[in-house]
Amino acid sequence: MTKKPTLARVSASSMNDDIGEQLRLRMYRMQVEIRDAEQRAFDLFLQNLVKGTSHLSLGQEAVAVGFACAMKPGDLSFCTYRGHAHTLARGVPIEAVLGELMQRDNGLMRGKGGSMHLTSEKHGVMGSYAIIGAHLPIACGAAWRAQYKGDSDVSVCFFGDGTTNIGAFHEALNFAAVWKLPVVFVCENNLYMEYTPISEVTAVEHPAAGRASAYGLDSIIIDGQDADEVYRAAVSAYEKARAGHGPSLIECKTYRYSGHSRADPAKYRPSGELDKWLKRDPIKIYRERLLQFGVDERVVTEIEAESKRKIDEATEKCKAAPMPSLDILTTDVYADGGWAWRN
Amino acid sequence: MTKKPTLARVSASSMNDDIGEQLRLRMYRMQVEIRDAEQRAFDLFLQNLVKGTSHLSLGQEAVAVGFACAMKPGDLSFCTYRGHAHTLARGVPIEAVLGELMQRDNGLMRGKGGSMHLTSEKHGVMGSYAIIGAHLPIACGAAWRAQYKGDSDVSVCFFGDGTTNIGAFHEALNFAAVWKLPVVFVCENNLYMEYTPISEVTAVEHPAAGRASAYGLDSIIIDGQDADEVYRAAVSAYEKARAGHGPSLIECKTYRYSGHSRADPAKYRPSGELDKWLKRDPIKIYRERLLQFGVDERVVTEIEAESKRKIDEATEKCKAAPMPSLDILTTDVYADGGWAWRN
Amino acid sequence: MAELTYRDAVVRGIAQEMARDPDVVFLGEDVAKAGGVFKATVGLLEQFGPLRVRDTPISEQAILGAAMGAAMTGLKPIAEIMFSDFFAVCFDYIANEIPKGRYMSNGQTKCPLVVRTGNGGGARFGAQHSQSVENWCMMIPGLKVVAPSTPRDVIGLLAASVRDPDPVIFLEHKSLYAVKGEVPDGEILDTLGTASIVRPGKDATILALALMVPRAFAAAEKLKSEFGIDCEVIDVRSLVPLDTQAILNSVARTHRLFTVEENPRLCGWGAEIVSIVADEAFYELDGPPVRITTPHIPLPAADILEDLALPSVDRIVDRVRRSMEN
Amino acid sequence: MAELTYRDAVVRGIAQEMARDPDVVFLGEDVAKAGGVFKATVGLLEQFGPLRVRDTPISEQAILGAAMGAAMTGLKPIAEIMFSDFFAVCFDYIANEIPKGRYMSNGQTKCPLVVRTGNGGGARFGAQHSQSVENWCMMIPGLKVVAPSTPRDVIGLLAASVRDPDPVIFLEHKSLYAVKGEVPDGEILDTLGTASIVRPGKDATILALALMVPRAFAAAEKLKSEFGIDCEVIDVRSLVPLDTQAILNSVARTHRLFTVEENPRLCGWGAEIVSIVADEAFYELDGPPVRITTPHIPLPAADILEDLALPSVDRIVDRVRRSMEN
Ligand SMILES: Cc1ncc(C[n+]2csc(CCOP(=O)(O)OP(=O)(O)O)c2C)c(N)n1
Ligand SMILES: Cc1ncc(C[n+]2csc(CCOP(=O)(O)OP(=O)(O)O)c2C)c(N)n1
Ligand SMILES: [Mg+2]
Ligand SMILES: [Mg+2]
Repeated sequence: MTKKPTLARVSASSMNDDIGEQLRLRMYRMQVEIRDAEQRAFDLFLQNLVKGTSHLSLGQEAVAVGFACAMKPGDLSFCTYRGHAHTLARGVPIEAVLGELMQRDNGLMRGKGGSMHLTSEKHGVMGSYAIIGAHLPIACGAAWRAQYKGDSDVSVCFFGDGTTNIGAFHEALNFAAVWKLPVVFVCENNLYMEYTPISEVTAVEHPAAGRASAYGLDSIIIDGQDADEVYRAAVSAYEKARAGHGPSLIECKTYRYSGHSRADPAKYRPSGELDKWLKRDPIKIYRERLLQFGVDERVVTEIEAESKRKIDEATEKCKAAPMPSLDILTTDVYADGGWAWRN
Repeated sequence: MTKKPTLARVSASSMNDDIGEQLRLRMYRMQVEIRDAEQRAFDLFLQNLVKGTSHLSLGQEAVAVGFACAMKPGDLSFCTYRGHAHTLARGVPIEAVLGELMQRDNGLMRGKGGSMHLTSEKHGVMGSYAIIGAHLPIACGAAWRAQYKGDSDVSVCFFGDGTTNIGAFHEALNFAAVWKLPVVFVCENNLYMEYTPISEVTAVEHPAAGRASAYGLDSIIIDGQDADEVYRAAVSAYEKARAGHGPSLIECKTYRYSGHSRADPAKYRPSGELDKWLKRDPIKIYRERLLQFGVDERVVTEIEAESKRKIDEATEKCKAAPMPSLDILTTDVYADGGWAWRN
Repeated sequence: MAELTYRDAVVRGIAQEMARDPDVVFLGEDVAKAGGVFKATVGLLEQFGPLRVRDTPISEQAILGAAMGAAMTGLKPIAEIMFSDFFAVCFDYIANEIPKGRYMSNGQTKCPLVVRTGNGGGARFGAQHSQSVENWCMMIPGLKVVAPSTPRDVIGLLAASVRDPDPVIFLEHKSLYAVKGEVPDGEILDTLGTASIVRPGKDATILALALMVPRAFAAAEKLKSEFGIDCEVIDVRSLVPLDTQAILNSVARTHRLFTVEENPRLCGWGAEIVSIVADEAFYELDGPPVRITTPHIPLPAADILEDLALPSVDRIVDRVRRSMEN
Repeated sequence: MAELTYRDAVVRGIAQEMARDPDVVFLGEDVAKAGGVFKATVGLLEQFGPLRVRDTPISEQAILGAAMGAAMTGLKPIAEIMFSDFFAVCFDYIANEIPKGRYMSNGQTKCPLVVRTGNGGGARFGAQHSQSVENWCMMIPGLKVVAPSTPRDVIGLLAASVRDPDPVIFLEHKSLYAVKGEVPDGEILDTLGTASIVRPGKDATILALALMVPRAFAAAEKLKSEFGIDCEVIDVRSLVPLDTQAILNSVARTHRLFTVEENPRLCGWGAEIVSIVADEAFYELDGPPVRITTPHIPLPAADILEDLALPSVDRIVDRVRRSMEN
């Protein structure tokens, strides 16, 4: 690769900026781990060890990592079916995520939810929602609780470009703005809904940012391939939210390398488009930046190797894990742990 | 009355403008008839002859009349529960409307729909919808048919300020814009949803116009108390639609004099607000303009007297009309005229 | 003891729970300043302030979504959906989100909230403001569904619903708001999943809900006095959890079953209960179990038509009598 | 005769009707260029062009609303809602708008449209992409509801649905898309409201729909060969209109009734039919009518759990056998 991405052209001296080395290494590690974990998930599909559907974020890692790393413990993430990256970025163990995809008893929800519904309450991952737009109002509610109780946490809600055209988007944005809720709406604009280009079905060029003014919000568009830029946008939105100044809507320009879901070979993409985006790969950008900053390449390589080890280990554990026991079929429908709707 | 409304300050010479005398007299007559018919409906409530609920547009007549009079035969109106004015403005006989409110056999739908669902297919009144926002997508569909078939009619969809915050509004506007449909969305901003001021629940100052850019549309705000201004805005939106240039969204500033519905004494309004708006009464404005234009006051008075006669006559007919026959309870559920869901 | 309207019982029930628990919050359209379109929330804003009693935009998805998010993270929201017909514009929350989160997360998340709504016909509001949607809710796994018929039950069951750790759909009947009833002083707390026998009888069991309870009762009195048929009338009160035992026990005594339902006929709660009884108490039944329902049509607006559509005292009497004669 | 998959039958059914009538138009998410997420609409764009086959935004309310407005004014739209679970985000159109306009207008307006959707479980998609929502539709007055189980029925019933003057909900089963069946050449047109006896039998009647039909059939074969119980299996095919006569006739011959339903238990179509039979054919029944259903829970994602939830051949065999032994 010869032509360097613009945003990586920074001088080594700026390493000790608002982000700093430690956090940068953490963000790199996280991006690499997410990439590796999702690639492993893809391999496991091919071996028929991951069942059902699955939606990867290959190429979109910087968004997940930038927003997650800017969060404080107690901040809440609301994700979609395309939620592996966001879930892992909050520190949920890879084993638990892969286990869920493989429908094992060690899965995050023991196979009851599946890949589209990853939830880890104790990590602040308040669910992954598979009905387009549904979680935007739900995130408002969590933010309302924080506002009402005087809690300082922020609710962060991730969704795609296609989601901006559904009714719940509109209701949530207006509601959050009117109530000045501490919620941050993050649109990952990866150019496509499932297989249809977002531009063919949307009245404005920027599906989220072009709607911000309809809710009295600033129009914010960021480069979703650069974790630093994402991180900074996140910090400022979270600060605004915690200060009681209400919601933000942030549109991240990004791209998914694979198809929409397991079933999709992504043939609808114009030729050359993927290659263009691969040149702006977030991990590549970030790796180069670390090296430019003077980080020893061995440190970077060790992070990469460690990630591979972690994933391998998690994979083995999942392969060895038992299937869920059948008696959980009817547990946890109600709070008493059971499902009795009658006496 | 001493202070004349600004918009009525026109010279007599401009009577023969794009609108002209004949149409102006028609618009005056229509406003007066609608006012009288609705006031009669209110009296009939008090006599318990109108049952169920009912939502009057007293004060909003100019919007209904301006948009209706700019329509061509074949153009389609989609109304809300607050739809008496729009229905009458399309030429539906007063008797049929009052009859429906009074649940008589001569009612527009023989009592099956009631005041909130006035429909007169042959007048182009394609229904009044009582679920907020529901008819916006439906109007899109009618417009899609016109586009697909090469029909030249326009679909016109009326709704209130409060309706701009529901999901269906957003979906319809985006859909209409993307498909460039010949549909005109008319927001009657009367400052309130039921009892709550729109400003307390809306993120932008102008609930419709402030959202137009989110759909790539022009932001249009008009004075809804001036039938001429309304008419001109309607003509230009219809022309745009017929020319294949897509939808318009028009926000009309207006006010309802009575409560939201029969049950509402409208105590939530700040004192003086109603009086301020009464000074800008659309019928008063229009009457003065006619006189300024040199229309003989006797012509105007005769229109007013004739309206009263018509309403009285319709009222008597409705009072004399029988109740619907009980056998219509189960007719017209399905196209075969019946309701059989089984053999 | 005080005599209270069903409407005022709603206010008292909400107030009782809000006073008890600061985590109980309340939101809906026109509910705060205006006190609700049915005047069933008058005074709550004054008593509990604008942070706990909140007016919303016309955004039913946002209302239920926000209630859910708040419930998941520690509050106990009561959300009002003005008319139950509007469940259709926020049905994703009712059918897919609120009831499924706990299960999908394998018990990690909770959703203790109450959705209150004005349900049912009789107000001449026409097909989009008069529906009885108890079956829309009962058919969804993970919900609880309650429908009180008296002011006392309003308070007791509302309190039980608010304190319940699961999401509860609380169906208030629009045509009962003005009805009065005796209500004891002090805190009232009832139990979900308990039916109540409002009239004991030995010849047949009549099950009813909400507005149909007083009608079934009146019909039973008439059946007794005019035809000597002694019916047991049970107010089902709670569809989920369902007090199946009370129903089966009654049928075991009377050997005949009638259900009086306001929801349109197909796939109603009557069908569910008839099917349970037909399966589990088949040999107890001395004759066909009969559902008395609103016909399977949209509701008309005109009073004489609407009255004809909803099960009436006379229709119940007639149907039970004819069936018992065979 | 050709062998066709259920998926290809959908394409052929739509194409047959679009070729016949230029007023038939088709819209949905990812249906045109991409040919649908289930590849059940591949080639339609090429055959009928971008004016008749249209991709939409992710706006289910706009999709169904637009279909309704177009139907009211002269077109015959086919709208796709990708997964039937998403009916919840556009339920106002399904429950309040599409089915009620004709009645409320006293017959002035019409609404001839078809809503096609992928329904049912078995694909390990979890609780929000696997539901069987036939009862969500059957309970709404004014709709017709169809659910084919074979490629041939897909075409014939789809054609009947498109030509029907009323709105039809057309439930395609996701787990049947890959299944093959014999399909005659030329135009196929079937009749709504007709059940079909897929296996005659004399000891008991088993009613099933969509994916449950092959399972009920296999169970019947097993019941016969292993236990000598000879079951009549009826594919209900159409819930509204319901072929009640075919069902009552069968029960009059076999005197026992079983329903095999994929929708969660409460207020399902099984309850409706059991209640009809219990009321109208009470004295024909030799034993309790039994519903075999998915338990009343959200659906799990894991294959072994989902398989346990949906009625299986073994569960049907077991339940029928035990019931017939008593
Ligand atoms: C209400 C609803 N409609 C349709 C779908 C099917 N669906 C799943 S993902 C998807 C595309 C979403 O696109 P976008 O919001 O851009 O997110 P991305 O998948 O690109 O991350 C669609 C249409 C759904 N899950 N829910
Ligand atoms: C989905 C839905 N939510 C709530 C209502 C109850 N409702 C009827 S009219 C109304 C206010 C509408 O306000 P607006 O759109 O400004 O119209 P206006 O009545 O002022 O003409 C509300 C909340 C409804 N009919 N439908
Ligand atoms: Mg996308
Ligand atoms: Mg208004």
